[in-house]
Amino acid sequence: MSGPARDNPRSISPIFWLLFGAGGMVSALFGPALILITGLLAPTGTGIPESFLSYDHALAFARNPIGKLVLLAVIALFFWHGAERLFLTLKDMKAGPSLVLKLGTYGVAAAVTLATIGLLLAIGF
Amino acid sequence: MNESRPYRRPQPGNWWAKPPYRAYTARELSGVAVAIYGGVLFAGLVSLARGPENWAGYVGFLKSPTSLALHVLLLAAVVYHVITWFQTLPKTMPKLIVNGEAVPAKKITGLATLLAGATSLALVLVVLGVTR
Amino acid sequence: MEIFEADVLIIGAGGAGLRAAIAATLADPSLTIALASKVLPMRSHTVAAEGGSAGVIQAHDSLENHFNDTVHGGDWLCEQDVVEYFVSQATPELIQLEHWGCPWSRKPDGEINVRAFGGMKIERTWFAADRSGFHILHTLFQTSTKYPQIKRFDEAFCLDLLVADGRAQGAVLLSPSTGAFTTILARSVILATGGAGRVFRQNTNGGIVTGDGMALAYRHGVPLRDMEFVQYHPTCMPGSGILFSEACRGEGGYLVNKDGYRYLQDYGLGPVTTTPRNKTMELGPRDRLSQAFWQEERKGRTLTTPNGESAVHLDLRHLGLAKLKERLPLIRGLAMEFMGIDPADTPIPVRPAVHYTMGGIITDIQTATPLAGLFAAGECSSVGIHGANRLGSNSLGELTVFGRVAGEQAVKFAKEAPAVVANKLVDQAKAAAAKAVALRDQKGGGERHSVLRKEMAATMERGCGIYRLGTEMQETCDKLAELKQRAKAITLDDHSDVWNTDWLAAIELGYQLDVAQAMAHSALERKESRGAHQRLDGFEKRDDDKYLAHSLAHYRGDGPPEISYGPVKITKSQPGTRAYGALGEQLEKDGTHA
Amino acid sequence: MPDPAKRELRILRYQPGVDAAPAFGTFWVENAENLSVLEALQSIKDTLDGSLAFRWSCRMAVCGSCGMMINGAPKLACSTLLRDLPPGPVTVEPLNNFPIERDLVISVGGFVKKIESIYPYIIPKEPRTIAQGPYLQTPAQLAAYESFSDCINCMLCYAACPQFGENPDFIGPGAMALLQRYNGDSRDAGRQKRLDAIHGEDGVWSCTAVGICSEVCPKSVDPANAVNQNKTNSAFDFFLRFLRKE
Ligand SMILES: Cc1cc2nc3c(=O)[nH]c(=O)nc-3n(C[C@H](O)[C@H](O)[C@H](O)COP(=O)(O)OP(=O)(O)OC[C@H]3O[C@@H](n4cnc5c(N)ncnc54)[C@H](O)[C@@H]3O)c2cc1C
Ligand code: SF4
Ligand code: F3S
Ligand code: FES
Repeated sequence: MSGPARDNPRSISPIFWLLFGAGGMVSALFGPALILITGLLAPTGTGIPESFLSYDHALAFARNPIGKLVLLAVIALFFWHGAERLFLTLKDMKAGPSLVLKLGTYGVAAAVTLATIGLLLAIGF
Repeated sequence: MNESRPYRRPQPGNWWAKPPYRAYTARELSGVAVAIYGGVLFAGLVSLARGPENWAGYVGFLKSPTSLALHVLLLAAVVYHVITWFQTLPKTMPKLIVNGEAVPAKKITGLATLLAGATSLALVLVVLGVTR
Repeated sequence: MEIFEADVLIIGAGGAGLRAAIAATLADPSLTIALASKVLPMRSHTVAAEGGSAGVIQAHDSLENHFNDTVHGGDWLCEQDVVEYFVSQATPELIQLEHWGCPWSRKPDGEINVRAFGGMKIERTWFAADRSGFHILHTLFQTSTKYPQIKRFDEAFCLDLLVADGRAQGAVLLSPSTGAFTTILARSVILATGGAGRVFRQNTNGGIVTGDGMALAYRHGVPLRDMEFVQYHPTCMPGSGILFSEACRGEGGYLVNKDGYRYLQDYGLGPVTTTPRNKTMELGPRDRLSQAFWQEERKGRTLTTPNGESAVHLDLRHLGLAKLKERLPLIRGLAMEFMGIDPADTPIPVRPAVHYTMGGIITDIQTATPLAGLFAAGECSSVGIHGANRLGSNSLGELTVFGRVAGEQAVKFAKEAPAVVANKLVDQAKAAAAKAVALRDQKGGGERHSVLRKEMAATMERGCGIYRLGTEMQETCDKLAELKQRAKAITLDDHSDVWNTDWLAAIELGYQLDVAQAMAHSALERKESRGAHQRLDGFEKRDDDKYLAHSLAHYRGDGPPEISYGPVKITKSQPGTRAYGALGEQLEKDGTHA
Repeated sequence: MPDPAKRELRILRYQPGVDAAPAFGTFWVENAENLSVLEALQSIKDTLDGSLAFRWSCRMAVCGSCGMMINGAPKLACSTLLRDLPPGPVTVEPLNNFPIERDLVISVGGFVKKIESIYPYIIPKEPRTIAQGPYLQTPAQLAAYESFSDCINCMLCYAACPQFGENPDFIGPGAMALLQRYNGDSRDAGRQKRLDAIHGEDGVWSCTAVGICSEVCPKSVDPANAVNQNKTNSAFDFFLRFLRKE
């Protein structure tokens, strides 16, 4: 009896949700390993040589097109993942007006994404 | 004739902090750890772009006890994220039918978690192997 | 008072009412169909039916078999032309439900699966696990939402029919959520209000099964037919009466007494077999099985449950966990949830409880009642297919076959009928509303209706039970007369209008007492034993000379009903011996019963 | 000395026009060991206070009428036995997140509208006549939607879902289970129509995958799957619609 399709504008949530999902999946599959490698094994030199964290090595990685893609994917998607979850939780907590919350979460993720692209381009090939 | 006057009981504002919703809130916040780690990497990228000195400072930070402690915490949070992520996975996909019966969610979660363990392990081993 | 004008009004949104509504709107999409129900449609008691619905589908089966099983099962008190029509339409209706999405259980190749049922010679019961009624009801309800012409009045309680110029032309409804009344004017009316099992103490029925429609028609002069025939289902939960479907036995369950003995073999239902054999042992008809229980109880061979009820054991252990999970998941769930018993490793205590009213509002094969413009379908009606005893899985089929007929016939009538006379009807509606309000507000003798209800249920169980005695039936009749008097002077705890369920229950009690009287008096008058009506006071035999006839109870206001008799339509099956087990097979071979 | 066979029930009462706000009333029921919460309420109504209002019918956990909060959790009163609850008083409240009409009776109209809004009927792929007989549907095809067809519309999932608590217009878990029941049916071709019905903020996008809906469901329907699976479907549809030719 009620016409569902009427008055039923399509939500743009899918955009954020898909980015969130992609970030969630990448972090679920590789997150623990990445943290272990870059945050614990490499800095302490456990099983990984000093040279791993050398400037040249890092720069070479960031200049490699595949390396660039990996960095972009990991940094941007991780931010989008966190942004979605933080936004929804803050909304649950009624922490502030929706627009402010959106700027503080999705806004940050978008800014970081753009910045990452900029930096990766600036670093050169 | 009286009109009916339904009474609305609002949901308490802090429902998210109370059981049974507390676990859900914790799950959501574990996702924020993922972004924090993304932030650590992003900081590295900024340092890298700024040149070797800046990078050295970044590496110095990574080696600091603060950073190590932070990463241990992040690791714990992300492992929680991994576990809950795959608990949610069966909800987001169509029912898997094998031999005419729906595969139980627990099984899907179990298999996917194992798979995630394997991919992470593989990545660590590859890095360890390549850098040796 | 709000007034709503419809072309066809349907009271009751269970299986029969919903099927009627869809049929009516398909018959003429330009008409407005009002569909009223005192609960949300999906709460209607059709939801509780477990076992399934009969319809011939296997190649080695035939309509004739279904006809014969039904007529024998009904102890020849069936309208045979109606049965013939019913069996021919049952399968098409089941296919229609399938097209509407009913999730029937399937064979591995995707074809419809069927199971065995009591009193049926060949497996022909379509089932959706053991939630058949649930799925039929939800399928019909959901399908009905496709048609905006069906204007639903959910949670609208019918107080009375509106009758003028000898014609039913609407009804007055009470909305529990506001206490407001609505008059529905319609050119034809269908009653589909379900059974009346709640007049008994232990029963398988939901709380809403209070015979409302039967009483409404009856009070307007429509006779109730064959009301003495009340079916006891042999396998119910002692105490609550919750049903364990006949499908338990169809799938191969055993009934054993306290000694672990399959006692049915002592009551003409043998020979004993380990796998289910149609029309034998546990797959005998319900009346016979319930009667065997009664005998066992007298012989002291039943067990006693913690709440003091006697019981026998329904043993499903040999079916194995896998089969129980696939075929009888609801049954297993009920046993575990309500009794803490897993039938996979423990037998379930069960006993008979009232299950179904074979009789009801008299209708012809077109579902028309003697009151012009009034039609009836489903358990509230007596269209004539069940006779003295209904076979399991014939009722769900009845809902769809005769629900459809009622919908179509009511449309036909509505299109030919003159316009309604609004003034007269609205006055009637106002009077009915005023009467209801008076009951709500009266300061009577202070007695609660719940007290009367308990006494009614107890006296019905005693006088109109599995076996009956003239003296006890007389006592029941007397008791009901007394209760009717006391009911006039009850006092409610609640005098408000919003969700005054105290009030609704008091009105329902009035309906129940009228229906109970029709049952008890019809029973007292039938001096023979047939189907579900078994006497032990010198009338143990069937008496075709005098009683191959339908009883008709006529409402006489405050006084007792008047009982008369009407003819039974016999076409191709002459009354024979109703036998099951080995004797049944022998007779069938000899051609003694068709 | 407290009688062990007696049990205290604290029931939230509300009568519109009389009470400004709901408040608890206390009742003691006899012989509590063998009673379900529903039977306890019935005995209170029959013997102590006939004005107590609650819905019930089948008393066998299949009609979906008797959902209420029992000790704070949404349950069917008829299949919750007092002896299975921890000792001490039992609190009984109307289902959370719904307007209370009276005592334990909540408004159901909004839920019914939601059900009606998602085309809850077969929109046939290939229409068939009765003479053509039933469609074929293998047990595997049945299993693909069977659990969703078991929903008894009891609304316990709505009482548990905090997002429905925040947004009463959210289509919610139960109606989504019904939607998936038809989308998953091999006889049906209405998927797109139904996806269009739920692509808004009040459709699937109000769900944050809390998942409690599935935990409280008395019939193991798994409505959280229905909602979140369709979040995936709706998300892909957001982009794929540009590729669809209409
Ligand atoms: C536990 C159980 C199991 C069963 N299993 C089977 C089985 O396996 N196979 C089989 O064939 N049969 C079975 N039956 C019998 C069968 O289910 C019923 O006979 C049938 O469902 C009745 O359907 P109905 O549409 O006539 O009435 P119901 O489904 O009872 O519907 C009655 C409708 O009338 C409405 N109503 C009543 N009074 C009023 C009023 N005063 N005002 C407004 N509305 C009113 C109600 O709200 C409801 O919508 C079973 C019965 C029970 C109790
Ligand atoms: S999904 Fe489960 S909890 Fe929700 S309405 Fe359906 S049966 Fe009830
Ligand atoms: S609890 Fe609510 S938020 Fe989604 S998963 Fe269930 S509908
Ligand atoms: S009374 Fe039907 S579900 Fe509880």
